[in-house]
Amino acid sequence: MTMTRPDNLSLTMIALALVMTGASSLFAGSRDKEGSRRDLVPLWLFCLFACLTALASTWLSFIIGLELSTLSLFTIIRKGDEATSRLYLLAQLAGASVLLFATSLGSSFEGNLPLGPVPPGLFPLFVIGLGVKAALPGLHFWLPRTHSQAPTEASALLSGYAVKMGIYGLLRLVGDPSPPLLLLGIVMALYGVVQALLQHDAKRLLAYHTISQLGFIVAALSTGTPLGRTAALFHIVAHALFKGLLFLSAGSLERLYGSRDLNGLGRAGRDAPLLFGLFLVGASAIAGCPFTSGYVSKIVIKSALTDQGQAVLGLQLAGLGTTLSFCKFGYYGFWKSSGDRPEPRGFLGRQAYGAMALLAAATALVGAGPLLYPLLPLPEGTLLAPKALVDATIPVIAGIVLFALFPGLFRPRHKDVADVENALAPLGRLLLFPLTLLRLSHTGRLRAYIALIVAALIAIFHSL
Amino acid sequence: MSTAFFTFLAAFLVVTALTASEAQDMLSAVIALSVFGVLMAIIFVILQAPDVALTQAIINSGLVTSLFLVAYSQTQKRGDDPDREDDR
Amino acid sequence: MRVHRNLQRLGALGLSLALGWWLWQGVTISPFQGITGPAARYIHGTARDTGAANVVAAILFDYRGFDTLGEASVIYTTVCGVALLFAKRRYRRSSHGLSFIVKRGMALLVPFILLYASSIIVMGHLSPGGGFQGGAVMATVTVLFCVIYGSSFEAARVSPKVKETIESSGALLFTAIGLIGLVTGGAFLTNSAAGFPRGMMGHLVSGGTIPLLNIAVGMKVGAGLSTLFYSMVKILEDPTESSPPEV
Amino acid sequence: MTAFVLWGLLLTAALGFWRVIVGPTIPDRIVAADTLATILTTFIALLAVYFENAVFLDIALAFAVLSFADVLIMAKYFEHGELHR
Amino acid sequence: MKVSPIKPMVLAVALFLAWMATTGRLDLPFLLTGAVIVAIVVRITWATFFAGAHDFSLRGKPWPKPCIAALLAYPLFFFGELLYATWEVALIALRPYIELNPAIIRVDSRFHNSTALVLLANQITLTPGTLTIDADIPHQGLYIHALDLGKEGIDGVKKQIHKLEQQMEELIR
Amino acid sequence: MSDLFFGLSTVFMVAGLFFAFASVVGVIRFPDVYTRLHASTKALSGGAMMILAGTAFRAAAAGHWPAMVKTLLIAAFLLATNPLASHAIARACYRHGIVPKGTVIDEYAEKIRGDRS
Amino acid sequence: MNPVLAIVAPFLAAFTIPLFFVFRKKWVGTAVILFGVLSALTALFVAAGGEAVTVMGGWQPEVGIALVVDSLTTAFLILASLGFSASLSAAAETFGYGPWRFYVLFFLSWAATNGIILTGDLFNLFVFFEIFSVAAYLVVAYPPRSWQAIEAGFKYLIFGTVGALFLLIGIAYAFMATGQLNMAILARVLPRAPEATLSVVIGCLVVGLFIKSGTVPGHFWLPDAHSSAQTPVSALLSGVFVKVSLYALIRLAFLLFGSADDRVFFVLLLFGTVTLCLGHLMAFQQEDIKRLLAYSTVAQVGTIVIAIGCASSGGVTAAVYHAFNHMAAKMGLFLVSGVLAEDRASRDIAQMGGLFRHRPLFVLAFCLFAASIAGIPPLNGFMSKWFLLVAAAERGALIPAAAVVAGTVLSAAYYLRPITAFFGPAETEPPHHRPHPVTGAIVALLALLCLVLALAPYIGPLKEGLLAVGRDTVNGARYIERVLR
Amino acid sequence: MLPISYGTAIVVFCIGLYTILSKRNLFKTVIGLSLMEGGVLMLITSSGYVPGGVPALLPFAGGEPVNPLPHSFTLTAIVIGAADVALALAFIIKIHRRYGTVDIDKIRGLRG
Repeated sequence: MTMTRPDNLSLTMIALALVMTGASSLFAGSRDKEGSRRDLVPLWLFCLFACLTALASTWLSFIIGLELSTLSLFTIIRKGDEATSRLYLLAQLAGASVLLFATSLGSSFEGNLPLGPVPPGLFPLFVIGLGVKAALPGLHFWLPRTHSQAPTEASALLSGYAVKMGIYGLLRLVGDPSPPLLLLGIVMALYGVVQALLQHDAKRLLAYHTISQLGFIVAALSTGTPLGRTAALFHIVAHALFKGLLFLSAGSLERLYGSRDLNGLGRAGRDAPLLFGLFLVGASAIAGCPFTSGYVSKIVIKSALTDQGQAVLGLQLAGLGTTLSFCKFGYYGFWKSSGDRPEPRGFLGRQAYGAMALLAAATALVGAGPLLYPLLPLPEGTLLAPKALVDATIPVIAGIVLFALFPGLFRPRHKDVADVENALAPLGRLLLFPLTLLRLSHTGRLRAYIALIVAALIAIFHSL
Repeated sequence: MSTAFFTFLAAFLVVTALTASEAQDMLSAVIALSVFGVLMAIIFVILQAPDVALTQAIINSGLVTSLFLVAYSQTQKRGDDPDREDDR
Repeated sequence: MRVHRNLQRLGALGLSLALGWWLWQGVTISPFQGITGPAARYIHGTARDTGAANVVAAILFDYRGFDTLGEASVIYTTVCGVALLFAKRRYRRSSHGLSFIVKRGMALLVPFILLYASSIIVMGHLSPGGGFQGGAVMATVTVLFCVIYGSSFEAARVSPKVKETIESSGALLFTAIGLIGLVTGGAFLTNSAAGFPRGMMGHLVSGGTIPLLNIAVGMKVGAGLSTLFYSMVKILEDPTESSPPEV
Repeated sequence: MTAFVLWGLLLTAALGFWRVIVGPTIPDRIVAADTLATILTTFIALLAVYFENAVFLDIALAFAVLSFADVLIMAKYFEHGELHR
Repeated sequence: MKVSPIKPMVLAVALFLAWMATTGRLDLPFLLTGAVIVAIVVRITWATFFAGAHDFSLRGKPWPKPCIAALLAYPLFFFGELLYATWEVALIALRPYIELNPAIIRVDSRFHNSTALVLLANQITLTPGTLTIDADIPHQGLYIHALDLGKEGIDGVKKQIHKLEQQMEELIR
Repeated sequence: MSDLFFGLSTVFMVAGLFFAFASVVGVIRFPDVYTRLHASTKALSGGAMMILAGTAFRAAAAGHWPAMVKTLLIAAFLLATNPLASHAIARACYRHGIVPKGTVIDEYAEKIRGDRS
Repeated sequence: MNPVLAIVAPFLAAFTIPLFFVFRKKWVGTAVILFGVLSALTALFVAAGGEAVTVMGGWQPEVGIALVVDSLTTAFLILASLGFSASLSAAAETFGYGPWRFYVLFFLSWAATNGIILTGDLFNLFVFFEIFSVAAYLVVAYPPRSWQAIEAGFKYLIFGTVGALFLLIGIAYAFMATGQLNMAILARVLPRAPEATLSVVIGCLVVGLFIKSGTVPGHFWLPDAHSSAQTPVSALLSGVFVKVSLYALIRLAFLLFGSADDRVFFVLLLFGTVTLCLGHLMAFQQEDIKRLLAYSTVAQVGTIVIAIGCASSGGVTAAVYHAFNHMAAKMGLFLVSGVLAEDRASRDIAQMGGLFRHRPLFVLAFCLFAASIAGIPPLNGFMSKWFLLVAAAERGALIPAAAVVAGTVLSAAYYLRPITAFFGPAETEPPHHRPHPVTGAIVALLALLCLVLALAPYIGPLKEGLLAVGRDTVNGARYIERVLR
Repeated sequence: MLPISYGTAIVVFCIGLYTILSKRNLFKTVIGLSLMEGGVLMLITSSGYVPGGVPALLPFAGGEPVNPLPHSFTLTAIVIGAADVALALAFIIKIHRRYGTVDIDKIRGLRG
């Protein structure tokens, strides 16, 4: 693997990886005593490989780090659900393979392709390869299922960091403005939100929000400007922190009540008010309430996209949806109480709260930092300008009002909503049918085999 | 050696080969094969290769034909002859 | 069914004809026909290099003796493998045979056939023939024993272990001669350069290692092929064998 | 002269092969094979005369020695249906 | 039973002559090698085929005593018979219509010696119109397939065989 | 002397060819196996002997005595093996149950029956 | 050290073992081990001795049979001796020394393998191929009690014989056109042959080697043989036997075909791609673990053929490197799956649940090897695949490269099935727990080899060696010059 | 004469191939193999023929000798082919013990 002297981007990613892994391992360690030590090993291995990835200087070593981290996450996800982990691994391998193929086209024995912009002919291939990692629309088929079925600490890491590695690659890849990518980002943001609104599984809902937020990031980085890149990076960090927090709180809910279905929850707000508070921090951040990290990052993104009015509009719409769905989550998950709700069965340790508190604190820090100090390359006072405040508040208010007006519209359903992943099984069967035919070709008939050989020989004669 | 003679010999060889290939009965195929071997040896003689002809003669009549017969006799206790026509 | 088979035949015919056509296209007759390349050396240098009268034997056992080692090893492998395939089987023994007339007639002929085989081996470097041919004739004698006198007879004459020993010794003899050449002449299977007598061409003692190698190959092939026959002729069904599912 | 005899022998052999092809029973074929072996042995001996090279007689000798072995094996098989009795 | 060294010597001499015929050379090395090989072959085969305990070996049976004059005259007779047989079969084969009266008959021989019987059987096969099918050695009977009985019937064939027998008796008196 | 041998060889060869041809015609035309065996054994032995004798004379004419001796050896081998082979075939046929066509008398059948019982 | 000793040592073993059996039955085991060590050491010494040319009988290369040691030869000699030693040890543990004939065949195939690798003569190549194949049919058919072994051996035999006939007819045409057999001289004079002759020579040789190596139209024997043979034999087949045929393909392709016609490499690319796809797709559907591994071998053969088809030094480097990697990993896989299948008395993947609890180390080794074969970074399989991809990209062979990349995902998918089963819940306790110390040690060594090979591109001498193999092989003129010096 | 020889060799080769491809009896398969082999042998031997040549036995009596090199190959190839045939027949015996048939289309235990 070829390393390089780290620049700020890499350092940020490394720091993020350390924080996320720390929080996840805290949360994982609190679960139960037996075997938890051994479970921590893959977590920290993941951290190590993630750091290596962030330090890579060529695409090849980037891919190696990527796959290694995929493998270590795979071992964690396996504990949640076997089939899901297989889907995750294969999807990631497929993405990495496309990436590898694209990289090999740009490399030679003398030198590997350096991590950075690539020849334009290879760009689509790279986008596809990284798109599987970063869950671009259509290539996101693995994400919702993986996020929801994985153990909570893995979900947090997945959403918080693993997906960001693909974004990191895109960040390195995109040097010039790329309108198609912008379009993709907007579509992603909207699609994620719409799907999230239709979910009833808490973690699945969060997973679709991940897609939506990734759409924000992709839209930001597709501008190719320094501001856009900064915005993307900032949103990476912010999203990692608050989404980690949200996943951990969803996981806590699951640990407490043994269910992730929003239909079956509703008294956590009174059973565990601290948890509710932490959740509210995360939710407000993701919804972009003023003075949270989400607020800052969205402002920066919008300012990076000032030229594209429609894009900003799309993002605003996505923000509206986000607010709506988190109202739904908060209401049905924590507040809507009725007599027959289940008693808490589990118990949240101090470590779990510590993990969430760590993330909440970090979120707050990230939110407060740019407000206090001019960290970001923005004109002075942009963050606190009334226009920005109004822009950020409109979707939030609108969302809350809408939710209050039409609560029935957003009631969690009892059925999963169709998505690309539902097409996987029929598609697989469709592909498997010719495979069975192929298997029939090995009939055990010696004469047919030899006839085939002779035919091949004649064909070779023809071609020579 | 005149070309016509050689041609006749070659045609004879091809006929024996065809017989070995097409004979319904396995034993007659083996007999045809042994005749084929002898004719090969004769052709080798005409091609001025006495060593090859001797080897072909000995290996063919001494080894291959006997082995065919041995193997054939070992496999005749049960089973059928698949190359017979079905309607027979 | 009938149609299907005819279609198969037609396909087979078509494939064979197509292949044959291509092969016929590839035949070259004029430019290199005849004596080119190493052949000239073989033809003109055999007398000087090896002292053997039979150029083919000189090529087989001297110039390209390594091929012959390989060829003998193919036989060795086959014999070993057939013995392995039919190993650990109770042999059916029988003293039935052909009629008395054939038995007695064969008894009178056997010494002559053995003598003929020996002469083929010994004269390998002077006339057509050599170790393989002689060995094969000897093996044919053993198969005739099996056929004419019944299998128990052959078993009584030469035990498998003796054959095994003869076969291995022949192979070892070949290798040893090669190694002598390596030690004294610098290369494996070196003939006259390693000090083997070249002799007078056309005499029995000529050709250096060639007669010795012929004898080695004769031992190997003769014993080996008779083992092969012997294994294949007498086998009995083994109840422990597994049978495949019905197709 | 020798060429004439060679032609004749070859035609004779070809005629004999007719019996191998059509021979209604297996022993007919065996008999024909025996016939062919003998004819072709003499054929090779004649070839030695034709080429005026005594070396080819060795091949005829080998045939004379071995062709009868084949016929014996065939006869044995035909008599017993198996060879190892 | 003590084996007389003379009997193997007969075989050895025959083999040595055959050796000289196959090699076609009369050099000293060839003769020496021939002697060695002949010795080996005799050593291998004698015990089994000529003095062994098998029913087909010659052990314990009296050897025929050849008579030199008859030995020289016999080939002429033999080849004459062979030629006649050939001629006869050729005539039958080339006749426009083939009409045959084949028969299988038993002929009792006077020979007690089994080798002689075998020789006779082979001889019969090569003589006109007859072909040995089987031999009943203990009872000295031969089963003979006659191509064409002709006018004289079985007796003609038997007469022919006995003539042959007589000829051979002179040979090995 | 040499001319005489040459002439003799020609005569023998042609005669042998005739006999060989006749024997093959016999093999083709005769009605059943046993009669065919007659043709194959006798006529062919005779024919082969004659051709080989012709060869031997030719060798002698060329003064190549080893070749002549070898030819005689071939002839001897043929002569020794041919009756054995045809005897074996005939016996095998009979034991296998192929009945001779149109036989007037069959004394062997009784023996076979006796052997079987 | 004279290269011929690498061939003679196993031959001596094969010829002597029967004598030991006849005279000193108790020494057979010792003799087998001693001869095994001797043969391996001889081959390694020859490999270490550097480049050499020796001619049998002390003639000129044109007249006699030349043995040539160059870098490609060295690489494959090392591969063969590693593979044969590993398989011999495993066989000695599995079978004991009772079936001494098996060891005779084993040593014969070893000698023939070394012969194929060393020889510089086309016909001699054929002869050694024949010994090698005959021994291979028979070791596949050992023990001859199971019907699978017999059927697989027979099918292999028919295939191999047809392949040998094609090889022979190719050699015959080459000889007919030139009158030469030495490969170096042929490389010079063969391009002057007429077009049609050349295409017959190339086509027949290529198809013959396809059959021997298990490339697509001739791959049908391979899964049958691999899945029916005993474990050490399967390991040997996959690890060495297939590679040897590929060695011959590399040698002939660059010496005889390459200078003549570039289209042959297109053919190689085409058939390699088809082989790769077919192997992966068929392996995807197997229930029998050894059959799965066998089809995976087919796919890897396709990979190597693609690498050869790249027709560049990088391609050859990738091919040799991949051959080594596949040898290490696939031998390990076969040995491990043999042990695991023995525990469950079944080769069905579905029956293999919960083996991780009983044989954790073996299962972990299986995972390592599987990851290596599938090409998970940073293991050796990934490295060679990267080399191959770069070579293919340089050649412009995009579709084969894409197929290779897609194969990674497929192979991960089908290797995940047994791995999932191993880690899954146990159905029954294993009936008996036989320790496999020798197999375990070999597996450990192979795993170590995998790791070392993974580092090869970062270890200077090894990397240089690999690149040198590619350079020397592609440069046919250098070979010719060295042989005919 | 040479073109006829080559042509015959190829025709015999193709007959062998046809036999393998079209016949179901295993013995026919082996017969086909040996026919193919015969074709190849004839091809090789013909390639060494010189019109009017004499056998390559010293001293060359009355003419130019033919090329002895292909003869030595043919010898080797004959022996190897015979070994292959022997092995194939042994396998056929074994197969018949298991499957009770020599029909190639019924020997299909290994599939898929």
